[in-house]
Amino acid sequence: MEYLAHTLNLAFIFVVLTVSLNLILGYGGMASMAHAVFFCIGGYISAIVTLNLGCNFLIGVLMAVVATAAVGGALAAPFIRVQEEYLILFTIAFQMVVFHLMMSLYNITGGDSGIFGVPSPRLFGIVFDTPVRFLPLMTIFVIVVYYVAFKVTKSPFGRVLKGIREDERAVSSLGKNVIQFKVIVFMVGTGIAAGAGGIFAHYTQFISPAIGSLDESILIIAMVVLGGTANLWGSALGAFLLIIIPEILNFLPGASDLIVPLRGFIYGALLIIFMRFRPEGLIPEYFHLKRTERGRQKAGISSSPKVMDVGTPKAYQAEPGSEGPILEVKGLSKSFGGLKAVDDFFMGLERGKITALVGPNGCGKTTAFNLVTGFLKPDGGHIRFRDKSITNLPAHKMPQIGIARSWQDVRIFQGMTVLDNLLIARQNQSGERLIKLFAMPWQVKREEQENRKAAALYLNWVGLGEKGFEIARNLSYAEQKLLAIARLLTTEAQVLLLDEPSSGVDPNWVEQFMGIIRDLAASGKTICIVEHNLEVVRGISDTVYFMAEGRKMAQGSADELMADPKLGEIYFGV
Amino acid sequence: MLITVKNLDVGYRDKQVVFGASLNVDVGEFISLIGHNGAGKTTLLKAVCGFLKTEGGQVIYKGADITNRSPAVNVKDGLSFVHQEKSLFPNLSVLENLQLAAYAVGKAADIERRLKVVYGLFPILQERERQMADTLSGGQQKQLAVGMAILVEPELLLLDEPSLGLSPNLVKDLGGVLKEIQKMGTAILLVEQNVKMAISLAQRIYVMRTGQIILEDTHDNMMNRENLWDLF
Amino acid sequence: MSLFLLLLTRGIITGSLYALLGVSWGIIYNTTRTFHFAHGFIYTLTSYIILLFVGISVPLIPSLLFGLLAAILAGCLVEYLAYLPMRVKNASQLSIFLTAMGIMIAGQSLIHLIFGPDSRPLTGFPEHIISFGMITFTTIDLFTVVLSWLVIGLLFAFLGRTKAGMMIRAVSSNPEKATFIGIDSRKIFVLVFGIGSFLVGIAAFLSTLDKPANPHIGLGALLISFITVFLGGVGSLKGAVLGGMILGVAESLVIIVLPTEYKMMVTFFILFLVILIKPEGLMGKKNA
Amino acid sequence: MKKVKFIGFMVSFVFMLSISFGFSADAKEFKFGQILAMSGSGSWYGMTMERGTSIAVDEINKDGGVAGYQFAYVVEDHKSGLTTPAQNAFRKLTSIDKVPAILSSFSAPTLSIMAMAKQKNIIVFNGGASSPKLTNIPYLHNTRMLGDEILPFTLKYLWDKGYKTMATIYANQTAPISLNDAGKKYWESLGGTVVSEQMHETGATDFTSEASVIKAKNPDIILCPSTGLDVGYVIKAVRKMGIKAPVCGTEHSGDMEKVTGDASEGYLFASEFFDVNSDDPWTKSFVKAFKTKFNEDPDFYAANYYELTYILKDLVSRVAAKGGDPYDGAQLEKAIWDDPKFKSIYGGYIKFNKNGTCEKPVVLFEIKDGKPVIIKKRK
Repeated sequence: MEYLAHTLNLAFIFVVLTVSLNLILGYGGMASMAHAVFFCIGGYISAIVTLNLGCNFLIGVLMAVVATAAVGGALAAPFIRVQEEYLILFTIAFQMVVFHLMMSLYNITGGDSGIFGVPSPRLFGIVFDTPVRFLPLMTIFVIVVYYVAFKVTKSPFGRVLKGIREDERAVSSLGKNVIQFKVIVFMVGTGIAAGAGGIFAHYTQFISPAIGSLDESILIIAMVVLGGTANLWGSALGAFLLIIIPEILNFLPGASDLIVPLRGFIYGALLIIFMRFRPEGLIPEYFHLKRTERGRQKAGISSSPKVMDVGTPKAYQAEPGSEGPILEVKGLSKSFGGLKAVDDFFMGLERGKITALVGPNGCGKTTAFNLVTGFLKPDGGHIRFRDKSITNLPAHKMPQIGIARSWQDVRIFQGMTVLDNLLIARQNQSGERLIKLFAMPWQVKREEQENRKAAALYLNWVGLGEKGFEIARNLSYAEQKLLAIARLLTTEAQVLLLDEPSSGVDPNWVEQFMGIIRDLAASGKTICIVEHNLEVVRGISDTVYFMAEGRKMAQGSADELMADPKLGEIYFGV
Repeated sequence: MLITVKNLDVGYRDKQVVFGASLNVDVGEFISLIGHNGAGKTTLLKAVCGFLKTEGGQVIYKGADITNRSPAVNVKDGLSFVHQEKSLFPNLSVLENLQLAAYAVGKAADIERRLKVVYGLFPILQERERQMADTLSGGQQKQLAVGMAILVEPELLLLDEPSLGLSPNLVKDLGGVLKEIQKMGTAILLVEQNVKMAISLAQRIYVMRTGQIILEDTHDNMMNRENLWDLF
Repeated sequence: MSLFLLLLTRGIITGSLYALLGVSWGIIYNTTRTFHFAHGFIYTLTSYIILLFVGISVPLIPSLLFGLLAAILAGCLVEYLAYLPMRVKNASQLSIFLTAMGIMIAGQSLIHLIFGPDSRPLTGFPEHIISFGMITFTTIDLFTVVLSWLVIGLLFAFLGRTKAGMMIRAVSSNPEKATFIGIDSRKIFVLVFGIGSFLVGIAAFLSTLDKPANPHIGLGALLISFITVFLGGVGSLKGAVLGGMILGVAESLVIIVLPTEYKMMVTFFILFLVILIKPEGLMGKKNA
Repeated sequence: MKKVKFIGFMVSFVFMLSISFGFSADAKEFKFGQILAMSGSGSWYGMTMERGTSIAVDEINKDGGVAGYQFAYVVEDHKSGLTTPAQNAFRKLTSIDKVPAILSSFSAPTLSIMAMAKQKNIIVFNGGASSPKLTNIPYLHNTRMLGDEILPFTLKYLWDKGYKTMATIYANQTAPISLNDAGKKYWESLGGTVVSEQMHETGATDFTSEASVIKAKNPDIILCPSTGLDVGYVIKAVRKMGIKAPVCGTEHSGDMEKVTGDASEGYLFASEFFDVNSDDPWTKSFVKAFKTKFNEDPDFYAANYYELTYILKDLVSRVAAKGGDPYDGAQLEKAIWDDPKFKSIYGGYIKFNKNGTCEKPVVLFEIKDGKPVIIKKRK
C-alpha cells in the first residue's frame, strides 16, 4: 500500500526531526527555531556529495551528519551563553539568512526548483526506490536514532544535561563544563536532523530549500511541544499527529484549497491550548516515578541497612601532607567598575583546619570566595594549590583538582533523585563522554556501579541513606542542606569552601551542622567558610581572617580578633 | 502600640528564615532591628509590610490585623517602606518619581506642600528635579528613595539598610534626617547593618540571630554594653 | 550620487514605517517583556477589517477607525485571555512565546479561511507621483512618512506628559516598586497592548494603501517590528525608532554594494551581528 | 487517554483509505490526476485550470465517454509551488487513485515528481509552467509554449520600434533566471545593450529600490520575466518611480491586475493566444460552455487544461482501439507518437516535439485599460 507507506515514511522522517529537536530543546534547554534549516542543509550535502562523487548514499548521509554537526557546533558556541529570548531571536535570524541564501545560490542549490534526480538509496544491489521498499530502511533509521537518543539522555551524560536545566552554576561548581555539554547536545541534535535530511533527499530523489523554511521549523517545534518536551516517546506522538491530521483532511471531498489554512488553524489552536492547559505536552517527562523505579534495580543497592554500612569513606584518611598551607592566596585583587571589591588580599588554608572569613557587609568576602573557586577572574594576584598555580582556572576545573564549593542557597537539583544529585558530583565519568558512552559501554556500566557505591557511602554518612531514591524536592530544607554537603563530599575534593553553611537553618540544627563541619576537618578535609553568624565562627573556626574594604585587616583566633576594639569599630560602624 | 508583631514565621518555599519573631513599635517611636547578615531582619521587615507571605503569627497595626495585607493597601494606610535597592524608577525623573509616590496614596492634591517638606529635608533633590533618577549618585538615590517614602506622610516608616553603600559622613547625614523625620511624628522601624548608628538613633533595639529575636533592650543599656560580638 | 539620494529617500520612507512598527512592538515588549509574536496577526487583522468595511463601500477614514478599533480590541483580548493567565502561572518565556506563535498561526489561517488567499488592494487614496528632479515619490509615500512620525511623536508626548504615560514608564522601569505604590500592572499591561496594537494598526493601514493585503503579510511586519526593537536596544523606544530608520535605509542602500537578491538577508544579518556583538542593542542598557 | 485518541486517528485514517479504495476499484472509469495550485499565492491558477478540465470531462461523459470509459479526475494541491506536498499528492494519486496520467503545473512541483513518474510509468502533462528546465524529461510533455521560445517574439517587436537599451529584473527562480538569460542573449544578438540586470527575492513586494537603480540607468525598455504577483509589484514600483519605459514579461493574470491597478497600462507580454472570439466551432462551444458555467471568458490556462483533457481522451481511445490498457501510462506515452498532432482548442493543431515541447500559435498582448489586447500574431 504505497500511499500509506509513503505517509509512514514521511511521519518517520518527522519523528526523527522531532526527537532530534527534543534533544536540543527538551534536554539541552535551548529553543532552536532553525531546525528545518539543518534538515535541509543535510539533504543538500548528501545530495550534492552523492551526485558529484557518485558514492553510496550512506556515505553522503554520513558526510551530511558530520558536516552539519560541525556547522551546528560552530553556531552554538557563541550563542549558547545568551538568554532565552535572544536565543529564539538568534536562531530565527540564522533560519532566515540561510533559507534566503539557499534560495539565492541557485547554481549550487538549484534555487526554488531544487536539485532533481538525487539517486535512490541502494544497498547490496537492492534499490529502495518505492515507499514500500523504503519503509524497512526508514524503520531501521528511526530505531537507530531512538537508540542514540536514549543512550544520550538516559546516561551520566543525560544526567548532567538534566542538572544543567535545573541549575547551571551548580553543575559547573561540580566540575562539569556546562558550555561544552550544551554545544555537544546541540551538535548531536543538528547532526541527526541532517541525517534525516539526507535520507529524505534520497528517498524522494529530490531536494529543494522549501523544506528548510521557517514554517517547517515552527511545525517541528510545535510537534515537540505537543508531544511533550524531554520525552522521546512524546516526540513520536507529536510528529504523527501533525503529519496524519492534514493527510486525513486531504480526504475531505473538495476541501483541497482549505487544507493549508485548516491545518494551520488546527496546530495553531493546539499550540495555544497545550501551552495554556498542558504545557508539559501529551506525554510529560515522568522523570520521578519511572526513573527512580528503574534506578532501584540498576543501583544494586537497596535501602536496606546491610548494604548501606559500607565502611568509612576513603576521604577519611587524612592525606600525608607536605608542610605549609594547601591553598594559598597572594595579593589577590578584583574590582568592578571603579570599586575595588577585593584589594591585595592574602590568605592561606592549613591542611585539616577550618578557616573563616568574616567582616562587615561589602567587605569582599564573597568576592574573594568566588575568586578562589574560579567563578570570578582575578585582576591580579596568585592562587596556589598544592604549590601549583591555579590562578585563572575556570570554575569547572576546580573540583577536578580537589577544590569544591557549596552554595548559600543549597542549589541542589530539586527535580532529581537524591542519588542522582550525588552521582552528578563524581569527577571524570566516562559516561559523560559520548565517545566512551558508545565505544565502551561496559566500562561506563562498571564505573556507574562504583560511583553508586561511593554515593551511597556519603549519603549514609550524612544520614540520608534511607532517602536515596526520594526526589530532592521532597526533602526538608535541613535535609537538603545535608544533601548539599554529601554532594560536596562526593566530589572527593580535598578543600571545601562553604558559603554560609548555617544560613536558613533552623536554630536547633545549627549545632548539628557545626558538628558535621568539625568532623570533616577532623577527617583531614581543609575547610574555608564565609559565615555571618559569629556564634558559628567562634564555635568551629581555627583561624579567622577579618576583611574590610577588600583587604585582610587581621588574622587569628576568633577570640583574639573580637578582643580588638579597632575591628569592633569597623564591624559595628561608628 | 502602633504596630505589634506576634511570633511571626516567614520563609521562602520550604526554607524558613524567621522563627516566631515578635516586636512592637509605639506611635512616633524609633526602633532599630540589628543582627548578623542572613539573620532574617529584612525578611521580617518585608513580611510585616506584606511583601512576603507569613506562615504563622500575626501583624496588628492600629488595632487591626493586617497580616499578609498587600503592600499597596498598607502604604495607603500609612505604612511606608524603603527597599534596600530598586526602590525608585531609574528611567524617570526625580520629580516624576516623587509624583508617582504621591499618586500611590491618591493625595496628589496637596503635592506641592508635601514636595516642600521633602525638598526641605533633601535640598539636592530640588536642584536635580528634572534629572533621571539613575543619573543620581548613590547617596542622592537613597535620599530620593526616603523622600518618596515620606512623601506619603506615613505613620510608620520601615527602612531596610538605608546606609548600605554610603560613605561614613553620608551615613551621618542620613541619621540626622531620620531623626528629623521622627520629630515630624513618624514612627520608624530601622533595619541596619551599621550597628552603632542603629543603636545611637533608636529608643529601643531588637537583636536577631539565625531567625530569632534573641534580645530586646533600651538605647542606654545597648550604649553601655562593653562589646556586641556575642550578639552576632 | 543622484541614485544614492534616490535610494536614501526610499530608505527614509521605508524606515519611517519600520520605526512605527518598532515602537508598536517595543512599547509592548519593554513594558511586559512578552515576546508578542501574535503582533503580526493583529497587523493582518487590521488590514482585513479595513478592507471589509471599504468593501461594503464605507469611506476610507471610518473604515480605518473600525480597523483600529478591532486592532485595539484584539490586542487587549490576546493579553487578557492568553498571556495574563500564563504569567500568573509564571510560565516560561518559551511557552508564552509558543502561545503567541499559536495565536499568530491560527489567526492568519482563520483569515485565510474566511477571506481566501488572494491579495486584496485597498483603493480610495489619491496616488500621484511627486518628483524633484531625480527624487521621486508618491503621495502615499509622503502620507506614510508624515503619519508615521506624527503618530510616533504623539506616542512620545503621551508617555512623557500624561499620567497614564508616566505609569507605563514606571511599570516598565521597576515593576515591583510600581505595584508597591499601588499601580495595577495588569491594567497597565492591557493598556500597553491596546496602544501597541493601535500603532501596528496604523502601520498596517499605511502599507495596505501601498500594497494589497494577503493573509501572510503579518509575518514580515512582525519580524521587522521585533528586529528593530532588539537592534535599537530593549527598554528604549528611541532605540526602536533609530533601529527602524537604520534598517530601512540599510535595506535600500545595500543595493549599491550587494546583488539585490540579498536584500532580505541584510536585515537578518544585521540582527545576527548585533546579538553577537552588542546584545543589549544600540541604545539599550547592559542590564536591560 | 491521549494514546486512545491517537489510535483513533490511525483507525479513521486507515478507514478513509479503504473507502477511497472502493471508489478507485470502480470498473470502466478512466481516472486521471491533477496536481495544481489549489491554495497559497497561486491558487488563482489552480482554480481556472480545474475549471477547464471540469468542462472537458463533463462534455466527454455527456456523450458517453470514450471506448466505454467514463472520465473522472482527482485534484491535489501543491500549495502554489511546494515540492513535498506535490510528492505526497503524486504518491496518493498513483497508489490510491491508481491514475496513469497526471496534469501538473508550476516548475518546481512538476520537476519534483518526474523521477517517480518515470519509475512508475506515469505520463505527465504540464499546461501551466513555462520553465525551460521542463524540456527533455521522459514522460513529461508541455502544452504551454516555454518562455524562451516566446520571449524573442516580444523583444523583436520592441526592437523594431527602435528601442536600444534594456534593463532586466527577475525573480531568483528557475524560470525567470533562464528566461532572463534567454532574453538578454537575444536582445544582444539584435544589437541592443543590457544596462542593468537585477535579481530579486521571490515573493518580495517592495521593489522601489530596484526601480531606483533602473531609473538611474534610464533604459528604453524593462524586461521582467518573473511570475505570479512579483511582476505586478515590479510594474507598480517602476511606475511609482515615474519611469515611463515600456515593461514586458511573460505572465499576466487577473490576480496580478489587483496589485498593479492601472499601473499595468501598456505592459507587454507574449503568450499562447486563446482567442475567445475565434470562429472555430470547437473554440466557440468551449467558450460558450465556460461562460454559461462560470459567467466569464476562459483564459488560456483554462483552455490548456481543457485541451489536455481531450488529448488524454484521444490517447485513451488510441490505446483502447489497440486493445491495450489505458491505465498503463507507458502505453499512453507510446500512443502519443502514433501521431504527435492533436486537435487544438486554439484552432488548428498542436504538435508535440520529442523534447517535450510543443508548437502553438503565439501572440503579443498589450494591456489597454486593464484588458490584454492583441497587437501582433505569430503562426
